[in-house]
Amino acid sequence: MSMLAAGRPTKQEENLIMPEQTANPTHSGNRALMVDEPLIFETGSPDRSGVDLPDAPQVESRLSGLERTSPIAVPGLSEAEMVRHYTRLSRQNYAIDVGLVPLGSCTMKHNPRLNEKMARLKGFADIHPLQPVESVQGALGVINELAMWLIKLTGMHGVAMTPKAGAHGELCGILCIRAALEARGDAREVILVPESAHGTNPATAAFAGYKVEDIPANSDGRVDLEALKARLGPDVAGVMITNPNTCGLFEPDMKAISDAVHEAGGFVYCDGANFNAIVGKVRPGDLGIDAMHINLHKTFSTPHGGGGPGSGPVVLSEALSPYGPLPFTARDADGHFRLIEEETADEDHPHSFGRMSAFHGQMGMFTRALTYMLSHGADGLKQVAEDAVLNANYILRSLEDILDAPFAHSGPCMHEALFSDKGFTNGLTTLDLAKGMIDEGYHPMTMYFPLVVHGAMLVEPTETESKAAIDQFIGAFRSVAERAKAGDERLKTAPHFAPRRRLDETQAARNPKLVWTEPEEFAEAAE
Amino acid sequence: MSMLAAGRPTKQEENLIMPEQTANPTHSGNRALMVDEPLIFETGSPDRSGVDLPDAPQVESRLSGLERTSPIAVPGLSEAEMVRHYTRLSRQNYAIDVGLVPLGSCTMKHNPRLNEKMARLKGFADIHPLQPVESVQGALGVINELAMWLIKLTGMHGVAMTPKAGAHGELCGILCIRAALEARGDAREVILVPESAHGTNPATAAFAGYKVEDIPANSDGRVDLEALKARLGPDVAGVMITNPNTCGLFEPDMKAISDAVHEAGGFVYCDGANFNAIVGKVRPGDLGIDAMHINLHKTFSTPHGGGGPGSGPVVLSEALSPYGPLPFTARDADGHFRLIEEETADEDHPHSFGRMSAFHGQMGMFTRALTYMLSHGADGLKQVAEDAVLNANYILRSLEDILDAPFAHSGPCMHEALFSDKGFTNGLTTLDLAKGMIDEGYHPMTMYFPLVVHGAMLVEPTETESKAAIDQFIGAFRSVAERAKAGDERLKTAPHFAPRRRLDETQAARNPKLVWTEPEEFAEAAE
Amino acid sequence: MRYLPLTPADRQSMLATIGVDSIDDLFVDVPEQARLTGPIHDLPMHAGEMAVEAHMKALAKKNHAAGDMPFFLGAGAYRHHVPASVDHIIQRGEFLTAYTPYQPEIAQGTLQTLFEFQTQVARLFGVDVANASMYDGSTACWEAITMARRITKRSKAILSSGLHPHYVSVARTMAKFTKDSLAYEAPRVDAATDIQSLLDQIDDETSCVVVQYPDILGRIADMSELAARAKQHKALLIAVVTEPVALGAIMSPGEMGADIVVGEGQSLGVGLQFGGPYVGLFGCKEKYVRQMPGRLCGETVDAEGKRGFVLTLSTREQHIRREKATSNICTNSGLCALAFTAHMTLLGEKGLRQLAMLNHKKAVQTADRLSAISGVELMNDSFFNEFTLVLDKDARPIVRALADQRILAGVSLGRLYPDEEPLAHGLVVAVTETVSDDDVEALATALEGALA
Amino acid sequence: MRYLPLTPADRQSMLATIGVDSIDDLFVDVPEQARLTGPIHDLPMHAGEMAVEAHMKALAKKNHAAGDMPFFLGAGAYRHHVPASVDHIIQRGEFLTAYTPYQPEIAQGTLQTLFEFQTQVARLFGVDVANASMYDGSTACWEAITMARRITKRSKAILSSGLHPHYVSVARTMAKFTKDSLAYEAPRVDAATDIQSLLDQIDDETSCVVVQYPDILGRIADMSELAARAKQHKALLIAVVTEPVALGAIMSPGEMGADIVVGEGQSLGVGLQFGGPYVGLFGCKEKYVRQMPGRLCGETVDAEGKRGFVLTLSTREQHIRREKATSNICTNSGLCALAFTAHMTLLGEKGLRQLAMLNHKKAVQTADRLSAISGVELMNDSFFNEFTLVLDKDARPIVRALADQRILAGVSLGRLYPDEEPLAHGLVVAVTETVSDDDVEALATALEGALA
Ligand SMILES: Cc1ncc(COP(=O)(O)O)c(C=O)c1O
Ligand SMILES: Cc1ncc(COP(=O)(O)O)c(C=O)c1O
Repeated sequence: MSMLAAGRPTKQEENLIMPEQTANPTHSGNRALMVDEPLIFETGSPDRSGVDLPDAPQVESRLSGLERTSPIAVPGLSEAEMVRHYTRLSRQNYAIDVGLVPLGSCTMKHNPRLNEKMARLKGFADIHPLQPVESVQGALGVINELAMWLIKLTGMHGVAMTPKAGAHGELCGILCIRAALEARGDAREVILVPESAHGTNPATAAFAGYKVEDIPANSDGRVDLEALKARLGPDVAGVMITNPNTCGLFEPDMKAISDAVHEAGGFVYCDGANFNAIVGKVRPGDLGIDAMHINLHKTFSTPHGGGGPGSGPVVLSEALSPYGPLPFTARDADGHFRLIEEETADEDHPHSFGRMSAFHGQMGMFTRALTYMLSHGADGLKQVAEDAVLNANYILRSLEDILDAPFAHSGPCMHEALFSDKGFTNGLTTLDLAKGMIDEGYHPMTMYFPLVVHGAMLVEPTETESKAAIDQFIGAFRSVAERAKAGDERLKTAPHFAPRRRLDETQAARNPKLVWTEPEEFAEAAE
Repeated sequence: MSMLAAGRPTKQEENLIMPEQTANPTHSGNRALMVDEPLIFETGSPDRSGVDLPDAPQVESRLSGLERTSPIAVPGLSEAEMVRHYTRLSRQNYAIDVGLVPLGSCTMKHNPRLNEKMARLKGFADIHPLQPVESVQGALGVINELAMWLIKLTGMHGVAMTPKAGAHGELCGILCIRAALEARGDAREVILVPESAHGTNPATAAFAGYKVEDIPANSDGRVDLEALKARLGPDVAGVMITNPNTCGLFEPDMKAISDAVHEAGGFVYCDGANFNAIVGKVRPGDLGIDAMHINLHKTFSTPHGGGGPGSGPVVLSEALSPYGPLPFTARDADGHFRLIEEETADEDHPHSFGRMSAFHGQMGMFTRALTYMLSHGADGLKQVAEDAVLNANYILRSLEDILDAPFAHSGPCMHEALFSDKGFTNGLTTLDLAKGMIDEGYHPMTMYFPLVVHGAMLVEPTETESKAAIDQFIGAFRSVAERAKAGDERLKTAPHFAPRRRLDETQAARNPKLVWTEPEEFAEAAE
Repeated sequence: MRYLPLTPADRQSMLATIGVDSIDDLFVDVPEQARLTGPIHDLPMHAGEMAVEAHMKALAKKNHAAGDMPFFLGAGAYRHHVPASVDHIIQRGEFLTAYTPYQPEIAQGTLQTLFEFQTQVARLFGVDVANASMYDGSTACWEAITMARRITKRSKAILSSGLHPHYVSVARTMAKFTKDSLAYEAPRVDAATDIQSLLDQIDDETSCVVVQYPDILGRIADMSELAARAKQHKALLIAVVTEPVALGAIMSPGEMGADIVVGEGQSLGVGLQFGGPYVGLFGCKEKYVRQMPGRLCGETVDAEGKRGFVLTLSTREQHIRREKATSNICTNSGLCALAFTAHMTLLGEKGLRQLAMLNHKKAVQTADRLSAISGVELMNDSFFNEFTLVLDKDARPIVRALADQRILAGVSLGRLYPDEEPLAHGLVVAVTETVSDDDVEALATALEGALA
Repeated sequence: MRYLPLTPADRQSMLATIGVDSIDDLFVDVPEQARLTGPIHDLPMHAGEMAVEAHMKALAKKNHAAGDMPFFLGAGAYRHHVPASVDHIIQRGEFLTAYTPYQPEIAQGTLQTLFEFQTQVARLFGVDVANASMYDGSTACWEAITMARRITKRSKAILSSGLHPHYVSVARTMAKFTKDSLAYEAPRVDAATDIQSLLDQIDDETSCVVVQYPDILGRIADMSELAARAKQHKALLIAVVTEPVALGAIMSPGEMGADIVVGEGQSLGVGLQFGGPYVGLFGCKEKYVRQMPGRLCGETVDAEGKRGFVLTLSTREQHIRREKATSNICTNSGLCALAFTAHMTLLGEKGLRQLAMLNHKKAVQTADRLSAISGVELMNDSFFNEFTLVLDKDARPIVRALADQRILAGVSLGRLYPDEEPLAHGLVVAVTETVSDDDVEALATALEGALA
């Protein structure tokens, strides 16, 4: 809980008024290394370019008279300007490389640079999805090897590799369930989803044409087994349960839940976003689960990239495997790989529900995830789960005296610690604490999720944070929490030191400006 | 001279007291994205590591009893921590990618990313300097092709490729001169260097065993031809002249100077650090020069890397070429490349003064520079010089009304504009203006160089800055200059917004702490 | 292990702070019988960088990299030269390792980039607005169909025969479950597209017509009439662009009246990558914005009045609206969108137009060269950088045979439409700026050989 | 042109502001006859990325990359595995494109890194202080000799026969002009080093003794006695380390009493790069610090009392002291120093020791395997990761022949000492962690073949 050794002022000025960066005291509007950057539409021009191309051959065009004559109006920059523009913008971002990103449910762990290097090998980066299979045996080999890892780590029967993110994986799993039910002529209509679930769960069920109903939770933050049992029946296609759940707790009754659902003729979908807590420690297959997506961009360290891309392979039980999507990779006894697509599906995979994206899934993420798995090995992955859980419990126990921790009484958490803003005064909320953490040099925790806890703060440190980093984080968190409890007015206007103060989200939504348009004055002047 | 379009506050608070970042108003000491970072010695530990290595084979060691048993005491970090540590540190740097670095004499132009990619091709990056020549024909080809470009661009006779930076190139040139003189039994002892020269010029001459004497300048900031002629004589081995010179001016009498020196039996060394101003426009070979180094890390865009590495090939006249260093590359008629080293030097290059570094020079810079040359071509390089000179003159003329420009009257400048702090009030100096520019989001210009101008400010924008970027720079510069002339007290304590306020250089030198040592308290506690 | 900073001593002291004896005390909620004791069997143990790199390189070597041989594949994924600076930018840790920009004060880098991306896409497509990306073109296409259903409250979509068959498959997969009806049939080998037939099919039950432009066989047709007809029937025109570079040369779908334009953005910045990750582009008319799927970045101001950007209109999205959301998408293709935008910013209008014409003219040259071979006929009378050849033999075995000779000749229609006998002789050949004259000659020679 | 942002319109308006008509008006100071009119003849015109990349790749392909074949070269440049994260760090624009940190308020990133570098080097070498880098090991070695001259005011240096012959050449080149006297003779093929002979040579005129450790033939010898003897005569012991990884296994020169330790840092972080850029390491005892060449980074505080770093003691340097400077060096090897430091930080003491022992034990194994071949004898009784084999034939043609078989077998002494007949059978073989058992077998088999 010590402060940083560097940068501590030798003369302490405790009662100093906090200097806000309320104005631009410089001519340029910049503040030394904090440089504001205009939009490319303001600096670039349609006749500038950062590429040099050879002249086109002198032949007649064959565009059937559809030549684009009107302006496209996308500005260009020289390479020098382009690099500086995006470098400057990048410097306004927080990211794992900059510091702790303790976003609960997001598993923001270190993204190893070897992964990046391997994904860029030309044999992976520069191959076309429709090349003849003989020319992409290595790529199919990667998919197959990764599939094997996922199956062994989860103890499941099969795996669908094409889903492009977690939500797409959920869709895959739900479609498998639906296909399996339809195959037996059972047109069930309801999927049960707990209120604590991630928004993608109900959205996916609806996207696949299901009605969504709630699963009640008990006071420990877990599924209420008896209430669930009571709701099960011939209309229930399945349940979607997150385990470890979004309160950061393991569902101890998981096996009993699965048994009950199966008994009622339904299937069990598990949201595996939180697999990082149990990888190498527990196999979902041993808990009766039928389908579970795995966010490679969480547990298996592929970068989040400011919003994606992700990858969401879905492991499947024996009952659901026949319904998985096309295309997929099969390994012959002689080590040769085949690609199963529509053409041979009738023979090889007759019950598939079909294709869910154009090609073979997120190859660029597969190479990264496989690199990560090979690096850690079975022993390292087990250590990952243990360290992730250790770090989270350490935070939970270090802060439960100052922050309300709604489920801390019920035992240890898994990979994330849940707190709430109960006890904050002067109208301060989770949001204010979050913005205060920004000033402290941290990315805030997940706010207001799960919905079941009022003012929720979900803190997931991951295993790649050192004890020193976590101690500093705890120190800062404690300090801001103390201020929130004391009702410190200045938290309401935090952050004070970020590239921007609080942004007006209401105005953004009320009067959406989603694309840049020439300012009136300019537009007129140009006429 | 407009402000940035983005980031302009809509409510102007003109008379607001400038908020200094005098203290750490946060618990952590951080200020949002401005994160302070301790030393690895404070966070790492000798038993942590960011590498995994296979076990060593089980064999006896043969270290003749010299095993290292005492602690090495170099701390390790996990990869996650290492990446974050250096990422955070990098964010405390200014650089071309962040903004304009108008350092006169330094030619801080954009470093193209294709250069970086080409330098990393395994065929260049992963070859050993002592591989058999048949296995490195491509590498020798790069050296030869680059040499050809340099010769044609300068109109000289030969080129020595091994020097490792500009100063090393100077040494190479001076040694050639000395070897040439000694070959004719002429033991001259003096090198003439103008006061305006870069410090490496006199230092090099001295390092090579010469006495250094001054060349007088005229009031236009140029070599005083008549005074120089008067000083020439049998003791003068040569002159070192910078052209364009360090005041940013072309030496119009260069040819006459060369002729005079040659007539007096001496040689002409030209410091080519400023070649960017004339590349493709003027060939130094046409001016009678005998030797000139070229900083590939200036004119030819190889990155400066926070201080190096550089590369300083030296073009040579016919008279000096025989004395150039070993090893070098020769191209046979059939396109095969030979390496001339000590072994065959007696035949191939009998007058060489010898080897000046272990291997073949800065190969990693050669690949970058050649990539740059091929990208620009002869036409593009000419444009480089023109745009560099245009940008500099634009700055000169945009600021000469507010800042003293000592040689502006004598005509256009070349690639850099020279100003001075004449007219600043209240004790403010060039240093204060420089620090004020930091707050404005700019790297300062070169300060107090050349020495011939009191309070010199040397501004070199380079050709890779856009007009908009230069206009913004001029606006900021003007604003700070106005404050300096008005005697604005707050400039004395600038920068206010950088990661650090002014640093105490006197203390650093008086009581040098050049390596980290365990703080006393810790050291005791550990006992 | 190199990515794990905790030392054994750290772990001990942390357990002590927590107040438990061992790590297993933290896993008490896991039923005894489900807890694994040792590392999972049958999987390798941890390995150093060198060993992992060797393993991955061995796999990579088993693939024919496009850059190592003449290469002519397209059909929804195009090989363009990506400038080195684009990769530099997407490797910036602040972009690469950032989360979704839910905390806008420290995510202006990502947000401003998305705003630039949205504007570029909207302008390229000729529509009012665009979102912050979808997974890829195929999923964006299905999302557009569901969006049209929400807007028109009708569930009958007409898919052009020129739509990429994989996109059709994806739509069919979903439609099976959502009970949307999809009218579609496979394309015919003909220089003319199916515009006329589409015009005839539109009626008052139609929710949308989905047309690929240029289409899977490389053909380009004016969609203006289709847009007008759709409008008459209060149906929407959805245009699908799988090769955005084309829009540097040909009119945008928006200019022709398309209501929604979706596409695959992989051509710019992203690379081939065996099919993913790619980046779905999604634009539409302003009036439909509240029915759009996916994230949207919008302009606003901060507490000091400075311009800034935020994710907005999130009441459309799953994390707010849950089962009522317009889509279930959460993670999208952020970093690919950045790559797209960086590449587009390097190009600018001028560069994009040059690039497009270079592609087109090279394709024209290549088409002429190849169709001069006996046994080869050019189907298209118009095309951008991709055209269909009709061979006098089955194309598929020829493509395979040429691959063995290290020539990647194109995509056979037999691969795309295995069940369509009449298409078996078709070969779709794409020609981008990366194709050299030597490559064309190599292909021509090999084709001559294969057809002789 | 892609790197040049000015448009023709920009240029016109700027010329107008300046008040001239044409760009040539800005070049008036250049005498008419020296002004070129068109682009220089005989050089190509500008070219796009694709074309340039193709050109450079074609050149790169003409080299045998070490990673593509069994590789055993050392002799002053070693092939070690550089972790991927090191290259990521040195590609950060803020490091890559920064200038020398003369404005410390906005250069703390570079400065703190240099401070870490200096500390790591000093600790590795076992000396008090180190500088911020030199060009390479060979130039650092000469700088050390001149520094000893300045300290002792004597100009007679004794160079060990085990010093890298290229380092000797560099010193000789300079000494010719500075009139320093250098005592040196070529090494002998013998398990024993020349320590005894060096001890005998030291006298009261000696400024320094320069000893490489491990030496060019791979031998390791205790320098303690030499240090003591030098001290007696008020001469300095300069140790030269060309393979810093060795110091993870063997005692540091500082521990043995060396006054100045210099070396080549390329082994860590930098890579082979055909010989450059490399990074010269330079450390010494505290008392000599004001005689050191090159830049030094030192700790201080800012106006608020916060710790910070600056370049310091610059009164030693050319930009302040001009002809009285300790050296003419200006630009050094900053980015390579960063790479060194990042790699060393990943290793830490634990990793460095492991790496060193891995190198050593692999070398032992390899030495045994190769010396089992008939016609091959192992010269060394001690070595780190490099040893000398004596073949029963000239080694040089064998190395060339093996290269043609795509095996890079080592450095022949004939290459290093072309004029020394007695060394012609010597082959210096280096074995690092990058060498696999298969590589060793391939070399053994090929050597057997060549010697049969
Ligand atoms: C619990 C949970 N489920 C599902 C998802 C959705 O995954 P994705 O964003 O990859 O679609 C997330 C990710 O945010 C999550 O946290
Ligand atoms: C005019 C001049 N000469 C010489 C040099 C020395 O070059 P280098 O730093 O590459 O040794 C410089 C660079 O700073 C310079 O500006």
